[in-house]
Amino acid sequence: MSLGPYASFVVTSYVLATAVVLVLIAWIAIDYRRQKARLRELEASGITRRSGRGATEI
Amino acid sequence: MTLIDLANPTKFLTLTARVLPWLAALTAILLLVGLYQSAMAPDDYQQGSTVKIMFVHVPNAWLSMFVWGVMSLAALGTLVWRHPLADVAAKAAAPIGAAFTFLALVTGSLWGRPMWGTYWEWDARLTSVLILFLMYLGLIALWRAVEDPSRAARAAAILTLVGALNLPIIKFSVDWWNTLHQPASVMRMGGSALDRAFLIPLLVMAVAFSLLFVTLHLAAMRNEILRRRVRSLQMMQASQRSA
Amino acid sequence: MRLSGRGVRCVRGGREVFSGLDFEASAGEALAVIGPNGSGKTSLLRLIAGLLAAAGGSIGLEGGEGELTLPEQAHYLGHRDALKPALSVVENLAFWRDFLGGEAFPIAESLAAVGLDHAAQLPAAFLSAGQRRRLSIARLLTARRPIWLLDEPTNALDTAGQAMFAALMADHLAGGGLIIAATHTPLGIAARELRIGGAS
Amino acid sequence: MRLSGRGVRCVRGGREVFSGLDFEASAGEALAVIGPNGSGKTSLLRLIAGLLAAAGGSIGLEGGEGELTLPEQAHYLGHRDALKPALSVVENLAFWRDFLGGEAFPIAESLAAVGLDHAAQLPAAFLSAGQRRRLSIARLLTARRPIWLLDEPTNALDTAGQAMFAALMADHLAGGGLIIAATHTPLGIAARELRIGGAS
Amino acid sequence: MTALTALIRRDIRIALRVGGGALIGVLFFLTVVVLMPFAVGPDLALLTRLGPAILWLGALLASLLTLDRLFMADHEDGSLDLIVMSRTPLELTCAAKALAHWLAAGLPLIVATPVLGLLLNLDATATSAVALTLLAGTPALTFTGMIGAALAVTLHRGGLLLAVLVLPLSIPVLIFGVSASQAAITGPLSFGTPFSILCALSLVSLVIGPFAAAASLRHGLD
Amino acid sequence: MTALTALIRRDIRIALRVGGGALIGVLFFLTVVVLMPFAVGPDLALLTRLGPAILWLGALLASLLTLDRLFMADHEDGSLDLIVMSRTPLELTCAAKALAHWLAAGLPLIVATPVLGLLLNLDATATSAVALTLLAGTPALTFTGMIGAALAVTLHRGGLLLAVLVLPLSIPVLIFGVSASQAAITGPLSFGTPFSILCALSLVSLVIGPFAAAASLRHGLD
Ligand code: HEM
Ligand SMILES: Nc1ncnc2c1ncn2[C@@H]1O[C@H](COP(=O)(O)OP(=O)(O)OP(=O)(O)O)[C@@H](O)[C@H]1O
Ligand SMILES: Nc1ncnc2c1ncn2[C@@H]1O[C@H](COP(=O)(O)OP(=O)(O)OP(=O)(O)O)[C@@H](O)[C@H]1O
Ligand SMILES: [Mg+2]
Ligand SMILES: [Mg+2]
Repeated sequence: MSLGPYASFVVTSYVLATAVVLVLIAWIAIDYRRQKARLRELEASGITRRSGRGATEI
Repeated sequence: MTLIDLANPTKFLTLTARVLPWLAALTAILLLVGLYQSAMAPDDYQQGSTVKIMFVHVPNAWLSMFVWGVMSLAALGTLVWRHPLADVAAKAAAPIGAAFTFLALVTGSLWGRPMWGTYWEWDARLTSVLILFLMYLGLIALWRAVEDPSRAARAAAILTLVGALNLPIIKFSVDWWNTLHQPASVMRMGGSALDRAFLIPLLVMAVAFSLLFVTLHLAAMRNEILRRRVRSLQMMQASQRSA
Repeated sequence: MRLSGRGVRCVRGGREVFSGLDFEASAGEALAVIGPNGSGKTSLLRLIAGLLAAAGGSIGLEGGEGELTLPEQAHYLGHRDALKPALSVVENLAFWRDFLGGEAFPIAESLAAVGLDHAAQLPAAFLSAGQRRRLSIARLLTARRPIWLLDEPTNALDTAGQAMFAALMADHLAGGGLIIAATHTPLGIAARELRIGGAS
Repeated sequence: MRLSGRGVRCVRGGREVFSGLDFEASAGEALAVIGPNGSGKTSLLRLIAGLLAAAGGSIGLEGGEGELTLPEQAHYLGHRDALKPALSVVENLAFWRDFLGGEAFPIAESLAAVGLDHAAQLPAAFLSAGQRRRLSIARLLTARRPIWLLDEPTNALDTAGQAMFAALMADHLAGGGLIIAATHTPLGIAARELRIGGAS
Repeated sequence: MTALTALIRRDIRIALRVGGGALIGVLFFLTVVVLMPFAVGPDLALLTRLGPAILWLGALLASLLTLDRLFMADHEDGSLDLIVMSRTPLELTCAAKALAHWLAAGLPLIVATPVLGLLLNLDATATSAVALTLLAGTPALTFTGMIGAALAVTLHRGGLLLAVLVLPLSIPVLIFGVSASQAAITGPLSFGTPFSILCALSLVSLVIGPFAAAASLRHGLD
Repeated sequence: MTALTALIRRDIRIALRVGGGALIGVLFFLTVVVLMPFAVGPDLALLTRLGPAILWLGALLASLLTLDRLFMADHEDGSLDLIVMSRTPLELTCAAKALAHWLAAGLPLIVATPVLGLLLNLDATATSAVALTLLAGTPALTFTGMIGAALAVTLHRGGLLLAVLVLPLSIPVLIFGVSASQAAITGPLSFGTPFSILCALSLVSLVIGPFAAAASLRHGLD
C-alpha cells in the first residue's frame, strides 16, 4: 500500500485518532481505579451506606 | 429488567458490569475490521490517498454532533424528570464528546492542507464546529467549577439545550453558505453519492466509533456514579464525626 | 385557609438538614419555628416560599385564593432586605407595591405605621440596620398577602420596634392572616411552637 | 488601658446624628451602647474603630500597646461578617489570623469554642445565619485584640449560642480586655450602659 | 402590566443613578474605536472597510462587560427571591429586565454610533447601515447574554466563566451583523439576506432567552 | 509580610474558585480571538496585522470585567473595614490586592499568548513581542484600574466612575502596547521607544496606584 505524497497527513490523522482514543480509555480506567480505591478506604474506616451495604459493594 | 429498573443507579451498575465486556469486545473487532477495510480502500481519482482521512474524519464529525444530542436528551431528563442518572449521563458524555470534536477538527485540518492548501479557514462549517468544541470545553469547565453536582447539572442542562441550537447550524452550514467544505454526500435526500468502495469502510468505521462511544460512555457513567457515592460517603463521615 | 406540610425532607448541599417534618397552621394562627443554629429554620421557610425544592414530602395550602399558588400568596421577609440603596425609601416601597400587585395600601400610612415617615425621602443607603428592617416590614403592609413567612423578623429592631411589630402581627392574624416565623427570641404574640433539630 | 471620648459629634449624610457624647471604659469593663433605631449606636462604634471621622470632640486610648493606634488594637464585629462564601470555614479563619497578625490562637480551638468544629471543612456559603455569626466570633478568639467593638453581636445566635458568647465575653474581660457593644437585647454580662438618642 | 413597567422603570433608574451600564459601555466602545487606527495603521480605506466590524466588536464586548451584574445585584440583596415568588410569570420578568438593560446599556451605543462612524471615516449610508444592524442585533446579544447572567447567579460564579459560556452563542449575531453592514457599504451581496437572518436571530433569542433564564433561575435558586 | 502573602493567596484562591480557574481565563481569550475572524473576515494577512490589538483588547476587557469588583466584594461583606483597621499599611495592602488580581487575571493571558498567536497567524517573533509588551503593560492596566475601583467603592457609584477614570488612563497604555508590538512585527519604527514608554507607564502606575487607592479608601469609608 503506497500512500503517495500526502502519506504524512494520512498517517498523522490515524496516529492522532488512535492516541486520543487510547488516552480516553486510559483516563477512564484510571478514574475507575481511583474511585474504587477511595471507596475501599472509606469502607475500611467503617462507613456504611444508608442501604446497609458496604461501600465497595455494587 | 425494564427501563425503569435501569434508572436505578445500583441496577445500572449491575447491568453494565455484565454488558460492558461484550460491548468492548465487539467495538474492538469492528474497529479492526474498519481499519483493515480503510487500508484496503482504493485511492480516490481526485484526492489520492488522502481520502483515507475520511474514514476517521467523518465518524468523528458525526459523533461530535451525536454526543451533544445525547447530552441534550439527558438535559431533558435532568430538567423534566429530575433524574440523577440523567445528570450522570450528561456529565460523563462531555469529555468524550470534546475528544471526538477535537479529532474531527484536527483530522479535518490535516485533510484541508492537501485539499484546500490551508490548515484552517474561517468558514461557516469549520467555525461552527470550533464553537461546538468551545462549548464542550465551557461545559466541562462548568462541571468542574461547581462543587455541588445537582446544582451543576441543572445549569449544564440549560446550557446544553441552548447549545443544541448550534447542531442544525453545523449540519446545514454547507447548504446555507457557500463554503470550502463539501456538502453532505452520505446522508442526504435521494441516496448516497459515494462509491461503494468508500461507503462500506466509512459505514463500518462509523458504527465502530459509535460503539466506542457507547462503551466509553457507559464506563464513564459508572465512574461518575462511584464518584458520587464517594462524595456522599465522605459527607456522612463528616457529619458522623460531628455527632 | 390552612397551610400544612407532611413528611417534609430537606437536603442542602448534599446533606440532609431535616426529614419527616409535619406542621400545620390555619388562618388567624401564628407558628413559631424554633431550633438551634443550623437546624433548618430558614430552609423550612424557603421551602414553603417555593425558593427551595423539597427532597420529599409535600407542602400544601387549602382554601387560599382561587388560582394563586402558595408562594404567590405569601410574603417572605428574610435576612436580606430587598432594598436598593440608590433609591429613596418611598421609591423602594412604591416599586414593591407596583411589582407585587394585589390589594395595595397607601405608602404614607405604612411608613407611619413602622415609624419611618420622617425618613421617606432619604436614600435607603442612609438607613440604619433597624430602619432597614422597618422598611422591609412596611412592604408587608403596603402589598397585602395572607401568608407571612418571617425569618428572625425582630432582629435589629429596638424595644419599641418589637412592640410595634408585635401589634402589626396581631392585626394581621386578626384579619385572617397566617404567620410562620423562625425566631430565637419571643415574638410577642401568642404562637404555636414548631421545634426542629435538637434541643435549643 | 482606658478608652474615652469627650464631646464626640457625629454627622452622617449631612445630618447630625449625635453630639456632645462623653463615654469611657477601662480594661476589664464592658460598655453597652443602647438607644432606639437610628440613634447612632453603629455610628459610634465605627467612629471608635476609625472607620468614620468624627465631626467634633475626641476619642482617645491611654495605656494601650506602645505604637499601635486604637483601631489596630481593636476588633470590629459588625452586621456584615467579613466571610468569603467561596472559602471553607477553616480557610476564612486562617486568612484573618494571618492577615490580622499579632498573637494567634489555634484555629481548631476557636472553632470548638464557638461550636463549629464539625463544619470546619464546609464552604462558608453553606453556613446558616447563626453559624456565620459564630464564625465571626471565632475570629475574635483566633487573633487576639484587647478591645472588642461589637454591633448587635447576639443577633441570629440561638439561646445556647448567646450563653456561649456571654461566657467568651466574660473571659475576655477577665483577661483584661475591654468591650463596647451596641445592643437591643441583654448581653448576658455585667455592663455599664451608655444611652444615646431619645428613650428606647 | 404595571408590575413589568415598574420593574423596567426601577432598573433604568438605578442604572442611571449608579452609573455603570450606559456610560461604561459607551466609553469602552469609544476605546475600541480609538484603538483601531493604532492597530491597523493610518490606512483610511482599510479603516473604513473594517469600520462595521470594529463597531460590532465594540458593541459585543461592551454588552459583555455590563451583563454579568444583570441578576447578581438582585440576588445579593434578596430582591430576586421576591421576584421569583411574585405573581408575574418569571419569563416575562426576565424579558423585562433584559429590556431595561438594553434600554440603559444597548441603546446608548446605537446613539453613539454616528459619532464613532465619523472617527472611522464612514459615510452617512454606512453609518446608518451599521446603526440599523446594531438596532436589530444588539437585542439578541442582550437576550442570549441574559442566559449566562442567570446561570452565573445560580452558580455563584461570575466574570469570565460567564463570558466563556455566552460568547459562543453570540458569534452568529456578530457574523450576520457585520456581513449585513458590509453588504450595505460595499455590495455586491445583498443587504436583505443577512439582515433578515439577524432579525430572525433577535426574534429567536427574544423567545429562548427569557425561557432559558427563567428556567435556570427557577431550578437554581437556594 | 505574612499578612500580605495571606491576602494575595486568598484573593487568588477566590478568583480561581469563583471564576472557575485559570483555564477559564485562557478559554476567555481563546473565545475573544475566535470572534475576530468573524468580525473582520477570514483575511489572514489582515488578522495578523490586527493580532496585537486584538490581544491587547482582550487583556483590557478581562481586567475591566473583573476589576470593578476588586474592592467592591470586600466592601459588601465587611472585609474592607477590617482591612482598613489592620496593622498593615493600607498602601501595601492595596498593592498586594492589585498584584493578586494581576496574577489571576493578567498572567494567564500572557501565558496563553503563544497559542493565540498561532490562531492569529503571528510568527514567533511577533508572538514574543506581543507577550513581552503585555507583560510590561498589563500591570499598568491593573494598577490604574485599582484607583477607579477604590473610588467606586467609596462613592457607591459602581461602574460610572470606574469607567470615566480608568478607561482614559488605560488608553495610553493600550496605544503604546499596540504600537510597540506593531513596531516589532512590521517595522519600520523602532520597538524601543514605545516599549520604554510602556514600561515607564507601568512603573509610574505601580507607585501612584496604591497611594491613590489607599487615600481614597481611607477618606471615603463610612
Ligand atoms: C477543520 C476542518 C473540518 C471540520 C471542522 C469538518 C467538519 C465536518 C463535519 C461536522 C462533518 C459532518 C457533517 C454532516 O454530518 O453533515 C463533516 C463531514 C465531512 N467532511 Fe469535514 N470538516 C473539516 C475538513 C474537511 C476536509 C478538508 C474535507 C475534505 C476535503 C472534509 C470532508 C468531509 C466529508 C467528505 C464529509 C462527509 C459529508 C457527508 O457525507 O455528510 N472535511 N466534516
Ligand atoms: N451611610 C450612611 N449615610 C448617611 N447617613 C447614615 C448612614 N448610615 C446611617 N445613617 C444615619 O445615621 C443615623 C444613625 O445610624 P446608625 O446606623 O448609627 O444607627 P443605630 O443606632 O446603629 O441604629 P440601629 O439600632 O437601627 O442599628 C441614622 O439616622 C441613619 O439614617
Ligand atoms: N446555601 C446552602 N448550601 C448548602 N447548605 C446550606 C446552605 N444554607 C444552609 N445550609 C445548611 O443547611 C442547614 C440549615 O440551615 P438554615 O439556614 O436553614 O438553618 P437555620 O435553622 O435557619 O439556622 P440559624 O438559626 O443559624 O439561622 C445548616 O446546617 C447549613 O449548614
Ligand atoms: Mg436562619
Ligand atoms: Mg446599628
